[in-house]
Amino acid sequence: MKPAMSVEIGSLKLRNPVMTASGTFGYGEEFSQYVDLEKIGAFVTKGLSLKPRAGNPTPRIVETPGGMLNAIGLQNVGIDAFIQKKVPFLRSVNTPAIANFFGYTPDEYAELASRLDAIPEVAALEVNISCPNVKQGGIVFGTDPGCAASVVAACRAATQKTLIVKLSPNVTDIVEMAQACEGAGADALSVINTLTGMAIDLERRRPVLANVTGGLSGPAIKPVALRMVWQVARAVKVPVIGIGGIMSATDALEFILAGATAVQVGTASFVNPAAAQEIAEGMEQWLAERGIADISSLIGALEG
Amino acid sequence: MKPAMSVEIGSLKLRNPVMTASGTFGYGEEFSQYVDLEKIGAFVTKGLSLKPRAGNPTPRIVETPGGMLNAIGLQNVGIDAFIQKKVPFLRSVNTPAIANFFGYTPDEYAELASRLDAIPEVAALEVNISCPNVKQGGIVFGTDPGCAASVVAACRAATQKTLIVKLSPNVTDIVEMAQACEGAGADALSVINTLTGMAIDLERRRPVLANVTGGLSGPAIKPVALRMVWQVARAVKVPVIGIGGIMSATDALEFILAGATAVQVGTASFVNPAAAQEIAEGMEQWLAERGIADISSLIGALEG
Amino acid sequence: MQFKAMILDNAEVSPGYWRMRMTAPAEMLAARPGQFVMVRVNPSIDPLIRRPFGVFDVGTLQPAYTGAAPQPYLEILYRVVGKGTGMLSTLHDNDILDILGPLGTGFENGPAGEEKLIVGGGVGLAPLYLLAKELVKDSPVRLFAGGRTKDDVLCITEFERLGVECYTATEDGSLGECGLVTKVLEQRLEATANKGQIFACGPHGMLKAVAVIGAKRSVKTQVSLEGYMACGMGACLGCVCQGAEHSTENPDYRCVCTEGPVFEAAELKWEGN
Amino acid sequence: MQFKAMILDNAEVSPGYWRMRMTAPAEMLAARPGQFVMVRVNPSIDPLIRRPFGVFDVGTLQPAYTGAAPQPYLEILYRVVGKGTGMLSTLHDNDILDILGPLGTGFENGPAGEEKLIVGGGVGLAPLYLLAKELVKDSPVRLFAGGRTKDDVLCITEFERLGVECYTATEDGSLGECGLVTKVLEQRLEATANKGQIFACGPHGMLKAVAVIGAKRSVKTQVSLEGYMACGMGACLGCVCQGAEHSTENPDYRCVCTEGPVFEAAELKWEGN
Ligand SMILES: Cc1cc2nc3c(=O)[nH]c(=O)nc-3n(C[C@H](O)[C@H](O)[C@H](O)COP(=O)(O)OP(=O)(O)OC[C@H]3O[C@@H](n4cnc5c(N)ncnc54)[C@H](O)[C@@H]3O)c2cc1C
Ligand SMILES: Cc1cc2nc3c(=O)[nH]c(=O)nc-3n(C[C@H](O)[C@H](O)[C@H](O)COP(=O)(O)OP(=O)(O)OC[C@H]3O[C@@H](n4cnc5c(N)ncnc54)[C@H](O)[C@@H]3O)c2cc1C
Ligand SMILES: Cc1cc2nc3c(=O)[nH]c(=O)nc-3n(C[C@H](O)[C@H](O)[C@H](O)COP(=O)(O)O)c2cc1C
Ligand SMILES: Cc1cc2nc3c(=O)[nH]c(=O)nc-3n(C[C@H](O)[C@H](O)[C@H](O)COP(=O)(O)O)c2cc1C
Ligand code: FES
Ligand code: FES
Repeated sequence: MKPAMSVEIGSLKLRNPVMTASGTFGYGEEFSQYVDLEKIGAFVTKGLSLKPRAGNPTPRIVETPGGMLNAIGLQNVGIDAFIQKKVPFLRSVNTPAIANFFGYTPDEYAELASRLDAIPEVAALEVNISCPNVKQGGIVFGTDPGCAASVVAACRAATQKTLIVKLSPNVTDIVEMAQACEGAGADALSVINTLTGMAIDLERRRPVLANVTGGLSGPAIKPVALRMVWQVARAVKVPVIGIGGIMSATDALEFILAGATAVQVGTASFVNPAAAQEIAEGMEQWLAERGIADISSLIGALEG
Repeated sequence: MKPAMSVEIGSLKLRNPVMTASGTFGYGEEFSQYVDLEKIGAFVTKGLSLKPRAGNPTPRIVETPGGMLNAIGLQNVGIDAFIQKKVPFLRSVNTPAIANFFGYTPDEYAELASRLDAIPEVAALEVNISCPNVKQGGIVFGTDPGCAASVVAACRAATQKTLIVKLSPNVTDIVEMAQACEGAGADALSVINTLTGMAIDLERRRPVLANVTGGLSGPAIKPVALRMVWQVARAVKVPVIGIGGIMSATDALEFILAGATAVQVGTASFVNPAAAQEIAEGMEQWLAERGIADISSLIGALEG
Repeated sequence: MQFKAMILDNAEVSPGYWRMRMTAPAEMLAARPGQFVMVRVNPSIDPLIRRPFGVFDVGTLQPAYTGAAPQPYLEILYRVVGKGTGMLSTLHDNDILDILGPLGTGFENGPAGEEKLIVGGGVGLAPLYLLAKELVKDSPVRLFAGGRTKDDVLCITEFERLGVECYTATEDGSLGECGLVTKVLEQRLEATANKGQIFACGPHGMLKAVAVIGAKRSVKTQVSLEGYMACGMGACLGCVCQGAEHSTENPDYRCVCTEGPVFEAAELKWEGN
Repeated sequence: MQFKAMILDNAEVSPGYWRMRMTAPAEMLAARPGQFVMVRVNPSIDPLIRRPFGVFDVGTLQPAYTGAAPQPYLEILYRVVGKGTGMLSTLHDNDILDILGPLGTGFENGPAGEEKLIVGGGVGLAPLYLLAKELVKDSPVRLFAGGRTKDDVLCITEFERLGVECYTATEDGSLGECGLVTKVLEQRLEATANKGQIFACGPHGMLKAVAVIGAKRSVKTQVSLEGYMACGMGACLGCVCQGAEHSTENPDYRCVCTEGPVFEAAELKWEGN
């Protein structure tokens, strides 16, 4: 018996709960040689902005114990080039593409949301709110519930599509953030983005990253991510997408038990480009071996 | 030429900047077979409370990628048994012992501070403010600047000894917490305590830890710790003690460059009980090989 | 004691069970039966925490004819259950391990001449071989070895070579009695009118059954426990178990790594655990 | 392509430099000189990220007499600089690696008959051997190999066997000319009135010097760059370098892993880098 693997995130139906995380899977095409895109639930594009962005100087990446830091600086082609150069590929694939995007003012966020709303190939929107709010002195949208709510409300007004909000873990109270975003109209929450970290080159007496600090991802952050998914899933009604250090089907299923309806695979795709597909297949096999008929029965099924 | 390795934390003089972290080195005696205690700067006791505490049910510990979670629940012998059974050993060792302690109300904190103040063998006090404030509905002292300041002020009034405050990393703004504690009279800040995390046993569909969540320590958290030490050291005048995932002399020196005056070695002592001593020796050797005369010249010497 | 050990031999002795011999300092020869070592599987951070293993055997290699120096050695018997033990099984001769030990409090031998009943389940036999080696010096020793299938019943030949009388039981009946080894133990106690004392190591369920048997029949019973260990030396407080009088109000936690791993069964709380 | 490779040979060819041969699928034989592979050193998370290595050689083993099937292989030449390369050097024959490749854009051969000047510094020689193998088919090839000491000048015999004329230079004078290999390159260009084209791989300082020489003398110059790579396929944007016209206002970042690692030197920005 093949277990039922499909899940729903807002109005978006996924054939299985495994997506790839923004910034770790290019625009989908880069991985098509290694992954059968039709074996995963969805993929999320690199974060888009209104104008193309060059990103930070190098070094932008460094390995850390059980993880990596990145300070890419949100380099991306911008919404126009995205439409011209990347959307045609999205059209050719029978898998939903989710556009991740960010701005520096609520207005920019709203404008992007409405432009993405108009692209039929974009199945859903994921708002990255881990960006500095240039209007409010650079405080990060994603660390203040009020700022976050204003961004989400602005996007909500601009799109009918499923609106996913991606939360930053660099906060005292992730539940408060989650509730603010849910209240402002988010259809789903992605938990978590990267933890802010730093690496130092001792001999050169300098930060390794040109940007000094960067975002920590990979297996190292899994316990923190799992805890936050568990906290958020118990506190909101909208579906939660679990992200952070997922390397295997077991990891992914742990997030589902903690309350995630779907998961995103990030750094793992660098370590093993076939990771997302292997995880989706591994999850299905795990259910089949145990005679579990439907993945939905595992969502939030943690006991104790 | 032997480099000068001594540093000062408040009125406490350390022969070198390497201490062991609370809860990872027992009361010192446990490790005396593996470490020459006179080769390290200081050691910090397991967190003490007024009454003995039994701690949490098991499992209390689980390995995670590049780290471990613990939910010991602050099991400790209590201040009376500490004085009776553990202090005699402290007296026999020519290395400063720092008493780590915690309470559930500011009054409890103050009472402990004054009792520890009276023990000559206790060289300095380290306040753990990562505990729920029972009076204020369980919000953790260490995540609210006002609560933290009240605890620190209460302790400050109760002791003349060097008062170190150990900060929780589970906050949006560690700098704000650091400044609140400095303002309330802290002589030094220990950065960081553990990140809150969780692990799940998939087959049993239960949290691995009986306590559900636990504190993440070990190499996995090093990038976050280094970032926070760097942020705090730039924002306060008091010395900072760097903690988090330090496994080697290189790691320790990175924290010093980031602005730490001293470091604490935690989880590493489990992996290698001689870690603290080997790190202290390795740091000295590193300086000697490069002709650096004084470790002090490296404190906060990060360029760029 | 912390030392570097060079692997002398690492072989699968039964499907999934491996026996590893490694060099050790002469001090290791003083290890007491029931003590354990903490093994750092490799110098990387994966796995990070050491893994605990009972001392299966210690001894000294006497190289014949070559004139080489005698070499004290340590043996562990381990079951591949996860990452750390999986990696151990891929190590080659001459690879180096970092070892801490001997740690913990081992078995008390008990009076000479008295019958000694050793009960082991699966890899729980590991610390019992050194015990048997010592007990046979002055007492009649019987081994009750159980497992799920015959593959889980280990090293019987070695015990027999010591002069131990061996009883085996498997849940699937593929070796010895069909069923639990505790049944065979009870039969022996029945036959001898509860003479002797019991030494047990194995899965928690088996230890609990043995504890109940010991209590019911007033036979002194020592059990070797497991606990999730980070340090092995009483510092992390991760490994604790509950004393007999433990309650939420009057907690009584014992360190498995220092006060144990061997405890008198009567000291411990068994209900609900 | 992602594949599992079995190590056939792993040997230190000069102090600190290792050459590893491993099995590969037949598709690997189509690797272009200058392309690279991403190696997962082991299945654990330490190290986590794959490590990039140039394709040193590919070929097919023809087992003599045994009747065994021909075995395509891949070779890399690596220098032990840290954790990942350190672990690689401890691997044994028959150990398994997970490989991604061939990746990136390699060298363009240039017109037949024209003189080809290959410049390599230290382990920078790695991707140049396969290049030389291809270039010698239709062109005269000269190699300029530099290093700090003679230990850093690798595999000259192999290049000579291809019929490449080799020039060497070391900073300490322990082999060949004393000084930088770029000096020897300039002498050759001087002698031939700037004929031919340049292919270079090595430390950034050397590449910069070669780029300057190429520009000054209007000699077409291709360089193979390094960059910190997490994915090797254009997704992480970690590895980028700056195009010639790059500025903070008009940024022009290129992906070393897909647009490179081989670039025309003139396309890139060299000042201040
Ligand atoms: C005192 C003592 C003596 C032991 N003696 C033996 C022996 O002689 N032979 C043998 O095969 N096994 C023995 N064990 C069990 C052995 O330690 C575990 O099987 C081993 O640690 C599993 O490691 P892993 O990485 O393969 O498994 P993992 O994949 O890490 O975990 C599998 C399970 O092993 C257990 N485990 C993992 N790490 C530890 C740890 N640090 N401490 C305790 N348990 C852990 C956990 O219950 C976990 O669920 C002993 C355990 C203790 C406490
Ligand atoms: C396209 C390309 C081809 C290369 N070809 C070769 C080759 O043929 N032979 C050879 O010996 N070396 C080659 N290198 C360099 C090689 O990748 C590094 O020496 C190796 O990754 C170091 O790994 P480590 O774990 O030993 O070092 P670490 O201790 O991890 O780091 C030491 C230094 O190595 C570099 N490094 C580490 N990880 C990476 C990474 N993922 N990507 C890029 N650089 C990294 C960093 O600059 C770091 O400071 C190549 C690099 C690139 C980008
Ligand atoms: C190189 C890199 C680039 C990333 N870029 C983005 C981005 O553009 N937008 C975003 O929301 N998250 C971005 N992320 C965060 C990931 O989507 C994901 O939340 C994070 O890496 C944690 O998951 P992981 O541990 O599985 O990698 C990026 C992560 C990495 C490693
Ligand atoms: C088992 C364990 C017990 C701990 N107990 C305490 C404690 O009682 N008080 C305290 O302030 N910190 C405690 N800590 C936190 C450590 O002192 C240290 O801040 C943390 O482990 C991070 O450092 P590390 O990564 O080097 O381990 C404990 C940590 C561990 C692993
Ligand atoms: S293992 Fe650390 S206290 Fe027992
Ligand atoms: S290595 Fe990831 S984009 Fe080049």
